[in-house]
Amino acid sequence: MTAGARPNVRNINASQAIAEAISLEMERDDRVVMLGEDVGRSGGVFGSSRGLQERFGPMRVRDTPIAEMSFTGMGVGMAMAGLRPVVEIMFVDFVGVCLEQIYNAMAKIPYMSGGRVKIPMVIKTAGGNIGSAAQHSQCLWATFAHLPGMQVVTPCSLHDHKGMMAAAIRSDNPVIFIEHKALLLKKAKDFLTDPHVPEEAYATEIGKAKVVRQGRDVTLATLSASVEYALEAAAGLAGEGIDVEVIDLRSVVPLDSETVATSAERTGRLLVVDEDYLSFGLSAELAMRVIEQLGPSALRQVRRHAVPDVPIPAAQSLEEVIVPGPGSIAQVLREMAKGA
Amino acid sequence: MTAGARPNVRNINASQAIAEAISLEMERDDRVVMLGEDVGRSGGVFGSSRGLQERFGPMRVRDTPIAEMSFTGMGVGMAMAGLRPVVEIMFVDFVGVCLEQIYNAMAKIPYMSGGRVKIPMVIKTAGGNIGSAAQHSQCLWATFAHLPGMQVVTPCSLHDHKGMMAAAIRSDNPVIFIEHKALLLKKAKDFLTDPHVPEEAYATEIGKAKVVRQGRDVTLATLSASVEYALEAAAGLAGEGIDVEVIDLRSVVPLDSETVATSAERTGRLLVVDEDYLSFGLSAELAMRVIEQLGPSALRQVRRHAVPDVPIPAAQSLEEVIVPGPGSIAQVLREMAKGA
Amino acid sequence: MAADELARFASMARLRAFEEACLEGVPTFEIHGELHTGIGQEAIAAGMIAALRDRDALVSTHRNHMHALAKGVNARALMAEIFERETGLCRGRGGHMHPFDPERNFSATGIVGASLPVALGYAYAFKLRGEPHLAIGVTGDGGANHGTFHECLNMAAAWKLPLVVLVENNQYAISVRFADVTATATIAERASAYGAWGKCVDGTDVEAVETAFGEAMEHARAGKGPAILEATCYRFRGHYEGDHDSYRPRAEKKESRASLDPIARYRGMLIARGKATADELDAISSQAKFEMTAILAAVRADRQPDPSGALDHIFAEVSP
Amino acid sequence: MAADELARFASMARLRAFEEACLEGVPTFEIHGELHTGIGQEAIAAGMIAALRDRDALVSTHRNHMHALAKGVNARALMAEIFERETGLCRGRGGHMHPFDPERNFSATGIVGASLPVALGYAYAFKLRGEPHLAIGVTGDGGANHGTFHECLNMAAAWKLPLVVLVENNQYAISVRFADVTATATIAERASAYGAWGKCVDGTDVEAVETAFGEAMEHARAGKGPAILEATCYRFRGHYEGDHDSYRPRAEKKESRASLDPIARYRGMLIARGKATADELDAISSQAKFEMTAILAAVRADRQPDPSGALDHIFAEVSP
Ligand SMILES: Cc1ncc(C[n+]2csc(CCOP(=O)(O)OP(=O)(O)O)c2C)c(N)n1
Ligand SMILES: Cc1ncc(C[n+]2csc(CCOP(=O)(O)OP(=O)(O)O)c2C)c(N)n1
Ligand SMILES: [Mg+2]
Ligand SMILES: [Mg+2]
Repeated sequence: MTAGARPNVRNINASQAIAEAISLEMERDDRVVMLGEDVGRSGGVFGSSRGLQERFGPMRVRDTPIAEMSFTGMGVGMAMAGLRPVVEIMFVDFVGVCLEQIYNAMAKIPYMSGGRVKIPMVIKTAGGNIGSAAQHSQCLWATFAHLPGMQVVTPCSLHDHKGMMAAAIRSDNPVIFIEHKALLLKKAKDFLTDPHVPEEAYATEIGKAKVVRQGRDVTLATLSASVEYALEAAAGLAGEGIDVEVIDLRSVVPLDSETVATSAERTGRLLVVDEDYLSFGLSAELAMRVIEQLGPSALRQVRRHAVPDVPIPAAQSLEEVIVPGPGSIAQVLREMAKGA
Repeated sequence: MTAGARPNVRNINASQAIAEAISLEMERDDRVVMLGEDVGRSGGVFGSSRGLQERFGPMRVRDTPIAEMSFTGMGVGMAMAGLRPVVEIMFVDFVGVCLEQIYNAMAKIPYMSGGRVKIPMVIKTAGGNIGSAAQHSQCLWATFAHLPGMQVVTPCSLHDHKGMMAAAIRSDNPVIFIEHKALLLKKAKDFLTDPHVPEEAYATEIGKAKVVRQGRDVTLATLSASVEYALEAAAGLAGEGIDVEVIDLRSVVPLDSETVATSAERTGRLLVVDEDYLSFGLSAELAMRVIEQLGPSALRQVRRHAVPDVPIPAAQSLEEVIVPGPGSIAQVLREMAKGA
Repeated sequence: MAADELARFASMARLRAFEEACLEGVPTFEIHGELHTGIGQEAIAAGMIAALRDRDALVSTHRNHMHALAKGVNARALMAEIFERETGLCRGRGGHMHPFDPERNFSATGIVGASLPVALGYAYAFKLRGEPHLAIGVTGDGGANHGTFHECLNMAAAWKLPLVVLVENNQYAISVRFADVTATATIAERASAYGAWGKCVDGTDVEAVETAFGEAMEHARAGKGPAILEATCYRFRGHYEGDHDSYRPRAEKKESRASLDPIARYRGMLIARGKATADELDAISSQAKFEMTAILAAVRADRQPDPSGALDHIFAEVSP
Repeated sequence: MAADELARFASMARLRAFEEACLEGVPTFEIHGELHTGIGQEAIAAGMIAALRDRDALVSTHRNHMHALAKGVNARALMAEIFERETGLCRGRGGHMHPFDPERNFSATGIVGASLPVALGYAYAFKLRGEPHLAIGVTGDGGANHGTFHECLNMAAAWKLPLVVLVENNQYAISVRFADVTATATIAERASAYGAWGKCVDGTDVEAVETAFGEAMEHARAGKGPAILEATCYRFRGHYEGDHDSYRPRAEKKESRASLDPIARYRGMLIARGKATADELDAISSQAKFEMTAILAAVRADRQPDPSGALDHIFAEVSP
């Protein structure tokens, strides 16, 4: 099931895949620059920009002070000046100090300028739960997705980490690239999704979901690390005779609800799993789009499984019951399979 | 239809109703303080704190510099020190510079402290479209609602403006109180919803939706200024034989989906109207909750009518086709009434 | 230098005439949102013209029209944008707080504190590419109390970026008095906290502004890091059109309009110096008025954007 | 004053022993998130104890344990919180970056730049109510480059609020060197931009810190507005446990640990002064270690929070 056995698969982690993508893009295009806290000398707290400053120098790979509002706005100015900045906000939880420049400037300037100004800018940031409590565990992709003008990319597979980072950098649109901390340090051999990362430059189209496991009984749509959890759950349930189709959404904006609807129409059951907060988020939006596409009575069951509108607690005993994982996902799938 | 004719109705606007509520609460409880830009000497850019500084002095009604991140955090510190701050963020669009203190501190401290610390704090802010383009027209209630730990109040009627501000101040919970610029300066006589504002102090329970017009054919759920637009549309359609039930949600968190579901079960048709952005927002959340409550096939039609994921344009000709108003609401209702 | 002197005067006259033309759009609802003008503050923008180069970047605020004109943005396109027309700088999408002119490296924002970071980005790009251009970030006195002032000056100084921070200190942030919310008597004296160049100048004296702005630009151009130029002034109208403006004492407003009008002051100076007669200067003012009235008439004949285009320009490419 | 001297030494020994006890929870995953300790920076927290009063407010950062202990937070409850136990200060909900002790007016935040605003709120409340308490906001050198530093000092100075800003300058924000991203040689010299009191002190000398912190507190107590006390130091371990820390030169780390250990320094001073023998001081250290080992053992016997309570405490009242 895992990649350990496969030849041709480098046993790198997602951080390395990302660093490789950025490096290749910086080589291809000298307008690409990177800035953020600890991205330079340290190579990123998760190593996802390792080696870049040595290679491209401190002007193109800039360690910043802790001043996100200003260096995010600096990214906007750089983009207007003709550069293609990759701005790292270390953890997505910190976005509250600089959302302003992201949603009122970066995301709106293309429209506000009547199409005269492009902002080819990437915000690269890490989300997800690995035990870091309320202020360092959030996902927040729906926070960005609610605000118009930015694409929101949330890769899971190693292959996508490299390809979608390249696509984000090449895109003329503002892109939020949300990594999952648990994937950043996960190695190819431990991935259930595509661990194959070609050494050469490639870009993966943004906006297409992918069926990563075919199944008859339930359609499970999810993203980021939860795709791995879902595959783990699905593999376990196969033994119980429950056949789950798993879809990796890969981006939240654009949201490929068509692929999900096609599957859900066939299975009649839709489960959306989301490590972000439950309410006013991805789960309702995706389910509603599917319902809008198929009509209200096309589905026998729709369920949402997400963080139940509670800050992430520090204690592992609490975190485990709050955050969707393979066990809780399997439980919901079992209930659905039993139902109508 | 309007209040002009009614006796006992003071012809005040929503700003005055709010100022009156704050004033009465400051009188009742000397822990209540207010701070923000222009709230003091000027009495608020919309007049919703007029007279308070004269009455309670500059220490309790504090004009701040333009430093939202710090004075919002100051509110958090004040609340921890035993005060009950009302912090004004002039326009909700500016929240990008201070969301940090709102969602990571104010909203999470009660939980993070294991219930040891209460944050009785109100963020008072104005949203909505009155022609002010991309950076001064947003609603953003779903942005707050997605993030756990705060109640999100969005009054429409004059009566609620006063009563819900009082309730917000008396609440031990963090509350986001989102005004609509078009209502702040609208006078009692022009309101379709309850314009009666008793002079004495009163608090209106937060969390209960209200059926403001009964009807058979379609359930229309909305909030803030759109309730007025919906009532206008519904009145017009009555002549065309379309009978619309209009529900004023009044708060986004808590979201009283029960009241909506009860109505929608009867009419079989649900329309959610939202002046906030369409995707990843209120419209999908509410519709999904109703579907979850009633089952996927209870509704014949579900529709969402909201700002179509585009920054608000400056030109009136564009704004008019982007923002739901009485005309566009009526159009959607007509389509729904014609359908199944 | 009579030519320069008359040119300066003409610049100020043009700026004011432009703003006055804009005022016409408010009662007619052609400008259906709010409008902030810089009337009374003309000497600052006019004083920048001499030192500004075409590729220099200027990032302004909600009160940006005069900076745009100083940067060479086309007055017709700017006014059309303010009047929400399809012929506007941004096809009517941006409006008066959000004009963007990529050819002139001019932009603005309606969010206080948001201008300096963007200017810093330009400054960084210029240095990275070894270009000789400078970036100017404008802020009001109110905006100078925002955290970005600190963050941007610190970064610009640590990295020796060619950034000039121009502070238009009109003593008020809407109703909030500068002295009530500011620790120091001037903004310029904060320069020491960043090892930056700093100066506070009478912003109603166009020649003083021109000289000081030239010095600030020279400092930044020399690779010595950022400069803070504070120019004091008084806003002659409400914060925005429609502002009750009752927070400023009547007497203060009256006196300030009388004593701090940069155009009247310069007019007096030029006549006193014998550089021009009252009639000559009035002719310049009339000419400016004539130009802007003509532009206004042309703009008024332009169409509003076609509603069918309301969803254009959200993304650069069609999403795949 | 030998008693004070020994007490100071004992405080530092306790602080270090506490942090060392915490380290035990990392390899066992009892602390399953990250952990930031203040080892090497003990003289700063210890130097604050003498001037801190019970109702003074202290708002700290991600590196907060020692400030909590200095403020009198119960060590057992704090360690239990760090170890994610139901007996913790916050019932295991907050964790090591978010301890809240309302009785001691102590709190912290994991967000850099977010501590000073909250401290400012306490300072305002104290002034409003005419109380004699002071508010202390802690930040690192990295946090001092955040915009809130500017905003809060400006407000505190404009309104003469009793705020002391304590800057722990350990020369690094994770891997980013202070000098690479800061315009001035010290943070304290920024005081002039706010008319504030400012001093930079050797933060590895506990007596120097105590004296300077006392002065800062006196300044704030006298109603003269904010004080900035910068204390230089060196972080002995990685930014967090597990940090590769390869961004700091090996030699620098070695030398700093040798020359900048506040406990070793004070030990040497006290022996040189003849205030205590090596054995006496070692006994104090052992006693501290003993105390914290006992607390650790007790904490380890405590339960993790019951999963059934995961949704408690989101709202104060049941929503109507
Ligand atoms: C972050 C933010 N807060 C508040 C506002 C509302 N606002 C617009 S202009 C202004 C006052 C600005 O004062 P100043 O910087 O002195 O500029 P002036 O208007 O005097 O030219 C305020 C508070 C805003 N646009 N953005
Ligand atoms: C707004 C924000 N940005 C970034 C971080 C990540 N982060 C945590 S601690 C830290 C470095 C802080 O440096 P400093 O203030 O000097 O404190 P020190 O760790 O050296 O004690 C960073 C960048 C954060 N928590 N919050
Ligand atoms: Mg001003
Ligand atoms: Mg540090």
